[in-house]
Amino acid sequence: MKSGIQDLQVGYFPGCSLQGSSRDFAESLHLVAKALSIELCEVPEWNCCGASSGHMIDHLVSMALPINVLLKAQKAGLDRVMAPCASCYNRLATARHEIAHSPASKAQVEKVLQTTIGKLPRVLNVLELLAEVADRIGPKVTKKFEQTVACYYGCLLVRPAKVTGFDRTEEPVEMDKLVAAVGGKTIDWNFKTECCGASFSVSRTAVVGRLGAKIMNDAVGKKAEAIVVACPMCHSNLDLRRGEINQRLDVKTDIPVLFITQVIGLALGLSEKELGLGRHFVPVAFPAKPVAAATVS
Amino acid sequence: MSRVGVFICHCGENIAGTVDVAAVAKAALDMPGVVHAIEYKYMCSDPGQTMLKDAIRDKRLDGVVVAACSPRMHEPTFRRTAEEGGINPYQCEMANLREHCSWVHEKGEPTTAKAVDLVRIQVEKVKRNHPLKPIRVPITKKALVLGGGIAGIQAALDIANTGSPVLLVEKSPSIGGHMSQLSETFPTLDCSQCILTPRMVEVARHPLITLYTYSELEKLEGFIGNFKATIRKKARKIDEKLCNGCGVCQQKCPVKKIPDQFNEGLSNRAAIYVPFPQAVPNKPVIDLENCTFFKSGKCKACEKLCPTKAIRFDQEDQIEVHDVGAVVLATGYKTMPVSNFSEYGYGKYKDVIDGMKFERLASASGPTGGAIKRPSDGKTPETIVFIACAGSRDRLKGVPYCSKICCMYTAKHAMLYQHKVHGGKATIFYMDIRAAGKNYDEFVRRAVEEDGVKYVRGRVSRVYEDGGQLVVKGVDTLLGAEQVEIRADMVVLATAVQAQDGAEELAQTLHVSYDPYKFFAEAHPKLRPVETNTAGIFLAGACQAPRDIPETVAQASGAAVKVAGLFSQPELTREPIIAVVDRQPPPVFSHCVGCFLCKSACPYQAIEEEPIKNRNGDVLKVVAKVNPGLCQGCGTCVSTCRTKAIDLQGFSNEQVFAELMSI
Amino acid sequence: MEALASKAKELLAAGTVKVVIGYGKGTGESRRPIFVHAAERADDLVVDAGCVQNLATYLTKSEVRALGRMAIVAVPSTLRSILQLAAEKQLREENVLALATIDGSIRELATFDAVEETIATIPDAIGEADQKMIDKLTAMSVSERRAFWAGELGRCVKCYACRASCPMCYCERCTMDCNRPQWIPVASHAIGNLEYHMVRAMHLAGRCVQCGTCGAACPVGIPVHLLTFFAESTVRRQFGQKGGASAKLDYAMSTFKPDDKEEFIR
Amino acid sequence: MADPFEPKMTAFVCNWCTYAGADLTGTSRIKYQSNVRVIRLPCTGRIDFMLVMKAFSRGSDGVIISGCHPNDCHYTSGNYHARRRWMVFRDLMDFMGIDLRRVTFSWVSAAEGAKWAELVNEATNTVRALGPYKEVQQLAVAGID
Repeated sequence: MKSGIQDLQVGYFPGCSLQGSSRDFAESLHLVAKALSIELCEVPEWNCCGASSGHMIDHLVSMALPINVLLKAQKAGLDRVMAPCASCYNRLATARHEIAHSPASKAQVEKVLQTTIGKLPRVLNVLELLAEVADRIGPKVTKKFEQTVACYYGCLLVRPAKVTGFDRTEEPVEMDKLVAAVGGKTIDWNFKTECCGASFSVSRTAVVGRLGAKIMNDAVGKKAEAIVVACPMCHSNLDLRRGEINQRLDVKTDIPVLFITQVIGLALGLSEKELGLGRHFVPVAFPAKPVAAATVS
Repeated sequence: MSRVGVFICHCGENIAGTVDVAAVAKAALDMPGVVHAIEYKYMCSDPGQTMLKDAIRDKRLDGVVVAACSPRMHEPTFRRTAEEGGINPYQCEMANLREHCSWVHEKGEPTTAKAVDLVRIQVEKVKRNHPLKPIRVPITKKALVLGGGIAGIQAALDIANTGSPVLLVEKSPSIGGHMSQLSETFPTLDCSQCILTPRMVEVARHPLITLYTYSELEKLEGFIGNFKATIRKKARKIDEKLCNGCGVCQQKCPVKKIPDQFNEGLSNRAAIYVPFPQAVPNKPVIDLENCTFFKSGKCKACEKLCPTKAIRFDQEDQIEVHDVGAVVLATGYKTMPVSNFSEYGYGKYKDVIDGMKFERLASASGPTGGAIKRPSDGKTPETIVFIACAGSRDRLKGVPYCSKICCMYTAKHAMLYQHKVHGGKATIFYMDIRAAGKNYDEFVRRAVEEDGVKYVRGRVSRVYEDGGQLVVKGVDTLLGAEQVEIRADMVVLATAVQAQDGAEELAQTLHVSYDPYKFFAEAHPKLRPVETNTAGIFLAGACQAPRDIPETVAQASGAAVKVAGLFSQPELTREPIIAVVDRQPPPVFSHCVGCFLCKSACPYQAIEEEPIKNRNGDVLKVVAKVNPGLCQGCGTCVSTCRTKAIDLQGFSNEQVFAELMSI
Repeated sequence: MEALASKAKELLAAGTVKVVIGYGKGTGESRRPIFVHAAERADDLVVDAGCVQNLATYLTKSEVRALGRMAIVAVPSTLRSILQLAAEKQLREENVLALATIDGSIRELATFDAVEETIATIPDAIGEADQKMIDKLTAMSVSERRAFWAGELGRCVKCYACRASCPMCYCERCTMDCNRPQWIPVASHAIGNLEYHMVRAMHLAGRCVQCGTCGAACPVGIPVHLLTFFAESTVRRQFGQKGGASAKLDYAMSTFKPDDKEEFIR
Repeated sequence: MADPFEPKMTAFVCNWCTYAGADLTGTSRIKYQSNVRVIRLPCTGRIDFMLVMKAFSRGSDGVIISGCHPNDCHYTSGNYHARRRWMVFRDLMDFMGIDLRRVTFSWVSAAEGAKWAELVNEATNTVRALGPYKEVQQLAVAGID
């Protein structure tokens, strides 16, 4: 096949967000995946990952649901499952970890699912997957993403370390590397992994406002022209709830919030519309600077 | 026909709880050669040992198997008992029913079956034991102390005061160690240097102590009582005899901007320098990386200006070899490096410092003369935050253990701060307060009650800068688990105590064992805390585990007594576990054919050539001979010998073979 | 052949040596060891393709030694044996004189250095047939190899001819004769035979001069020499040391390098 | 209905590292399978290759040999000599048809209590899967002793 890069196949668990609030994440993800010749194999008949309400209410449910997803993936012959939503990722990974380390929970879950659990597929987050194909990105960049951005990881991608085992818990860098790979600059700031309020996005917007304000304040204070995220909740909290946030700031902020997939998409020269940039509440616009559109001859 | 007695220990429930000891005793009675087998709650107890002694007498036993804990634990105990009972101590063997059986297997028939096997193995062995006599070797009554911190200083003085000479080796240019950097010491708040420097001077003056500063141990050969230590004296590039420590050289040295290690980089020093004013010896050393002459071949300012003409640019390292009888390891600790704390901005923000830096700030001899000024701009911090357990008890940081000293020195730091900065606000984030020790908890209470230090029970997630000020983000787990944010002028991390760099290599040079964190391992956690598993090598201070000053000093004195005890004997008796070459009546003389392939296999050059002569003195045959003074009993020669002419006492071919055949 | 005879005459007549160990006519084409004490018997000595046995075995026999200084007709492997025996302090320079038969000519080698120089020039690869056989065996599966050796060693009658013919098996008391403990059952049965040949190979690893005399000596034709060849080959491959190269001891099994391979150790 | 096969495992260990490590396994109460019988020697240098062969002919189904890591040897170099001996002996055993999966070589230090437990379990499981070592045991009974 062209460019000699083998097609990379990986299991794909969309979860609810990517079909609802964060359709733009899904759209950009699929476009970028295609461009980087990654085949996303959706887990057949997937169910809820057991996040938010699930693990607030009942531990067993919050275990059984994600394990059921992984079992289906395994049945479909997938050895790895990528969950773009940080919350889905965290649920799947946590459940997998607990099954692996507590025979008791394993037995319990096996009982309710009426099956025996063998070797479950590995769980990846979107950054892990992209980092894996980082070397494919560089050569495909047609339009350098020449912005200075704040990479915001939130809490669920890197914590708890023993479950995720991904990147540096306190000082993650994978997203920064990806941004750099498409020509962007990243700021050294302090709220990389702070909480954004997650699912309070809907229920307790005041909390989101308070937490978000801190995040935006630091990012803008350190001259970020955009915030880059890899989590639907981070995105909606900082984008959808910008009003709430700005109420708590003396200096109102208007910098856009992009998914890492959208950033890469832009650099690969994909259409802003198809990347779903139009769906944002805070319009995606950058301070005017000579954006040299690379002429491909 | 041997008469073996088997004594099975319950070790309370430790063994009896898992192994059916009665069944083991019964099975033992059926083993050929066993004439007596009993079980008892605690064999190592006095009544237990008496039982053993009586049995030896009454049942006329000639061999004893004690089935109890690991021989590494109680073999000496029971061998002594056997001797008191009237048989040769080496007619006693131990079957390890605890560490190797009851503690590692589930209760049940297979476990008991294994216990029986373990007993049988030892029965078969002991039947083939021969009475052995301990080996006598001379002792070199001179001690080597590695490390010139308070541990090494104390040990050296205590040993020297018993009348034995000591070599004190310190890798840096002066003795004193970490303690010389401390400001004041808990729980009494007396000035560290005030109590330490007299000791340092005493060491320098002591007629029996030879000081090797700026020196390192290269090699240690030999064994207890008879070590050979190779010491490298690094070249100071000055003639210590001529130098009078006037200090002109450091004043005149053109290179002045080198971060001063003693002040933890809070001040600068010259390229030729004495680490600190009270240094012992008070002689400078030239830092080759930074000296202009060694970099560019020009300068020599110090040489020109030295009033006593003591500078020696051509001075070389010197190697010295010394015979010593005992070694005390006192190489101390280090604290966790900067790179491990990105979340606290340690190394990123000037005003986030570690405990040792704070000691220098608070020290009257420090760069600020004891005034608490923050590194960035020299302002006095009005609010200061201390973070205890920075790295300690944190698996992610690879340090699951408690660093032990931080609770106390952090309380001390906060207290000193409150004393020096009136109206200042000090907050301490902590997990637990571990203030076990004489007057320790009282000390912490004082910090809280009298000096108004604020203790917040919770972890800090992040320290970041906001508008030029540090913000400490943490949680208070006691008051409604609230998130707390403190805007601080300075942050002090109580960084974890870790094993000294190069500890592992040193342990390997000395053949002492070490734990997963590279702290040197004591021979027994409770009963032999200052000994290592290598006879004649002892431990003092934080090289074994995190320790505070009182503990370190106590342990150093303990180690010193062990050394003194060793030196108090006229000669050394060593385990007779050594190789011997067989001797036969003429005309064979020995099964050894004198090929001497064993010679190069011996790690101790213990194998010598012995010519066997007839009356007229002409050589009939040359055979191998083991020097019992040198042989350490590894047995490598035994398995190299084709004719089986060499055998190892205590682990003879016959014994091992019988053990194997009994399984 | 005349050259050898005259050299032997000269040596014996002059009393330089008391005995010449060499080859004489055996039944048919075979050649057998002979011990020439007097110049007039020197013509019994034979040199031809039939002279293959490694006579070095006799250099350590007390009966022969008792005669006085020995000259020995030496094929390359004999020269190697001399060096190895010297390294193991079993032979002194003044006790032996080698008459090396190299491509027809006779070379008198009075010193170990001379022997070393000579041997250095001669390739010491094992015979093609033997190498083929070893390759064939190593290509087999473990169980096939076990079957092969079970079959071969099953025929062993423990006559110890292999031991007796080996110049390196000079021990006065062999492990086999050691009975406290009785490491290896005396009787010739399956396990004992396996253990015996294993021990023999191990004891020769790093010392074997690869003359193959042990194999040739076996009355029932077991290729026992393949075992010692194989063990020796491991030593050469892994440690780059070998038996019979020098009169100075360099025994692979009692020396080591800290970075020796250890991929098989967990 | 015969009992399920339980392998007979024999371990030759050095006193200073592996034996001490096994003691640590005990003091840390880490459980492992009880098939193994340990024979304690001062040093791996003392482990005669013949012991391994004898263990098999005596009826062991598997053998474990363990000592100090390189550099850690209490006797400085006993383990280095042992390592060479093992290297040659392994090749020879293989050449003579001994199943090397039944022989486990390892370094277990005095601090590696957990490793000892793992080692024993893994070796025991491997051998259990292989079944009794009939091939050699039959040879032994075929004999006269």
